[in-house]
Amino acid sequence: MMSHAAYVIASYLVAALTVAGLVLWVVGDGRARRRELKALEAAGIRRRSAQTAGGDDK
Amino acid sequence: MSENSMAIRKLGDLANPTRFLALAERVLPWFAALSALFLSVGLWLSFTTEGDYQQGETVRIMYVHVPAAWLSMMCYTVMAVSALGTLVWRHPLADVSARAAAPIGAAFTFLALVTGSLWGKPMWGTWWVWDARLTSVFVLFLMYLGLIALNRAMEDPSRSARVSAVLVLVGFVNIPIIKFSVEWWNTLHQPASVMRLDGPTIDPEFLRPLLVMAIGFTLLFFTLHIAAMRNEVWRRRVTSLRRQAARNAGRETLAP
Amino acid sequence: MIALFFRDLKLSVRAGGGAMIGVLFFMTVVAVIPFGVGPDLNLLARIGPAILWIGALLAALLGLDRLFQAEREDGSLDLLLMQETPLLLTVFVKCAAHWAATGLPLVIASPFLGLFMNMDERAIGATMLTLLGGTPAITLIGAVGAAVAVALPRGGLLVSILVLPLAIPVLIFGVSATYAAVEDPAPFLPPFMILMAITLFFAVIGPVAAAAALRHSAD
Amino acid sequence: MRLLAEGLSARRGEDLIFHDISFVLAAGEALVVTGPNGSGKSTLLRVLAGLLGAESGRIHLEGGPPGFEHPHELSHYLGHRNAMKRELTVEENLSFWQRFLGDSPGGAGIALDAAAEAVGLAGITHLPFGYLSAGQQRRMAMAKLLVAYRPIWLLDEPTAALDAGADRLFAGLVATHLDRGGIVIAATHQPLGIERTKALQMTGFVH
Repeated sequence: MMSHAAYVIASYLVAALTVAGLVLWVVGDGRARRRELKALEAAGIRRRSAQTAGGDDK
Repeated sequence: MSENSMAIRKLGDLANPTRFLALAERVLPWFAALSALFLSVGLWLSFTTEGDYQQGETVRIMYVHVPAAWLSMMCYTVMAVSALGTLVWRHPLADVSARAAAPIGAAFTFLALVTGSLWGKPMWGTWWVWDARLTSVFVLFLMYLGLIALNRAMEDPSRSARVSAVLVLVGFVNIPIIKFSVEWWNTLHQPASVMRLDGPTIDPEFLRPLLVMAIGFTLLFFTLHIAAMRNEVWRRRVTSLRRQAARNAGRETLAP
Repeated sequence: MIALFFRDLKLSVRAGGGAMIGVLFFMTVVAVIPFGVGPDLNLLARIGPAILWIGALLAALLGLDRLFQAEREDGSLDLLLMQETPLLLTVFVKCAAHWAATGLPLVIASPFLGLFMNMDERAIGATMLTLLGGTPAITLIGAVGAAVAVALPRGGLLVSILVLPLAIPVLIFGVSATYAAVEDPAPFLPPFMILMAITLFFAVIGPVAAAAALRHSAD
Repeated sequence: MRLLAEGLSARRGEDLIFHDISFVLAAGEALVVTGPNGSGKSTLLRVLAGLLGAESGRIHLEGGPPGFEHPHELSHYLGHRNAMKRELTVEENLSFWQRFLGDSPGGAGIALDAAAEAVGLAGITHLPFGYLSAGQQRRMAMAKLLVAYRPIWLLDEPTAALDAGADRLFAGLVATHLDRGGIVIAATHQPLGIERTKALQMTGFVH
């Protein structure tokens, strides 16, 4: 039964790692994007209007 | 007539990414806190309840395996609905949603595969069998990875949106196959015990932690999805601002 | 030279890069096999190493045709050719970067696919080791094909056709070393040493031949 | 330092592209190669860059730094294509070429920002190269000439995609390079607007 506990622990460990990886990716990605926006804003580039800036560049 | 234009404006408001960003800003902390709460209660429950007399300690793997597997399918359903939104209603956020969901879905499918494997080794004596349920989930995993690769390969999001939306919808065939594979084919994988028309057949002792974990995982998914959508909106904004910057750059410096 | 290595690495993970496609192709090829031969676990365990090797061989060839063609299309190849640094060093570094971006992920993915093939730990370890030793040879042989086909339109398929026959020795010794590790009577070391010798041989011959082909393909 | 070409001729397939071309360029001199399409301007530059073998004749350097057998090892070549990767940022592209090319003896390249400034595109080096317009891409490719020092510049239609303002800017860059004792060989349709140039009129063969 001891070896079975190892399987349980391993699966919880993998779950924790996967979730932690996802969270880190999302947070890190968000930080990086926010930094880029800040940098662009600091360079004096602004969106023409809220409407056109959905990302779909025409 | 005015009602009609009101409806159109409403739809337009929802489609407005700026609105979405404001909404995301408000709901994200709540979602994050709730999922943390549910997950910690679920973890506590899953380690304090009794083991199964037949499966022993390994039944605890179920508390992460089943929610992950459930999410792998739900995430794809979310993507399929988003794909419909892209193709039929041309909703600008639909593509953002589909794109943001793909890596999260891939991660949960990976989790379902690995935990299933870790459960299968002590129970069946092998890490992997090529039965209908396992194979179809593996195909789902490959589809997620393929979609991510497709999204990355195309530079212009507005053009890739439709292409990947079509692919997502075609791939949706796989979801019912996964769901009913355990009933249609005679497989090693045990049949569904929670999501049944005639009510769950599972013992309440196991059902309680399982449900709490499932709710926690689902909340976690929505938290991550909203955050990833927000990142995607930002990413597109950065892209369009950069293009604008490139257009502006020459003019100032070279104007006589 | 380090700059070239990191530039190529960056390019392969950026949008449209081939790093992820190779692994994905590898997984898909290996996943398709059980549908073809049936889900008999004993059979799969027996043919597993061979399938992993064939899958890795095909996946390693996938992005190779772009190795020099992409450089040629935007004019970078001209500049690489002009420098006083020996061209074969440039080619070697490009191969190293290509292997790190596409070959190494294959090696890392192989244990997982080994589990799918119901291979035991020994077989998985041996496959991983032989792939680690053998995939550089595939990249280096492929570089020659890529250099020969660089000026051709639609050279992609041609590269695979040119390279596959040359890669057969790698496949033979890679697979036989893996089986030698699993089955008792055959010793593991001799075929593995031959595999390493092939890799080292092509580490010398590959860049020289590719550099010569690149020089003469210029127009 | 003098760059000498003696009796150069080149062939593509069966066709003789040009025949018996000779010139001598001292430090600080420019050669402008003109001629109609197909007269072999690009081929001449590719021969000088060592990318094509000459059918006959030779190119050599007098009084150059020791250890360099071929003039093309001391040359920048700006061809029709920009040799920049669309996926990488301008900064990544330029810093790659700066580190990969290195400086030839006798000079030093300037910093990336200064080079971008010199082509009038400061402040957008963080953008991916693919985002720039054709003219901006061409100007960034010229910045590449500045980040690593090479005494000889081989320029093939350098100003093809440029507007008048960028034309003048580029003429300024070439003039600066000549002042520092560089050698420039440019193939072009349009006049470069540089004084102190020798001219080479390519006629091509009438078939």
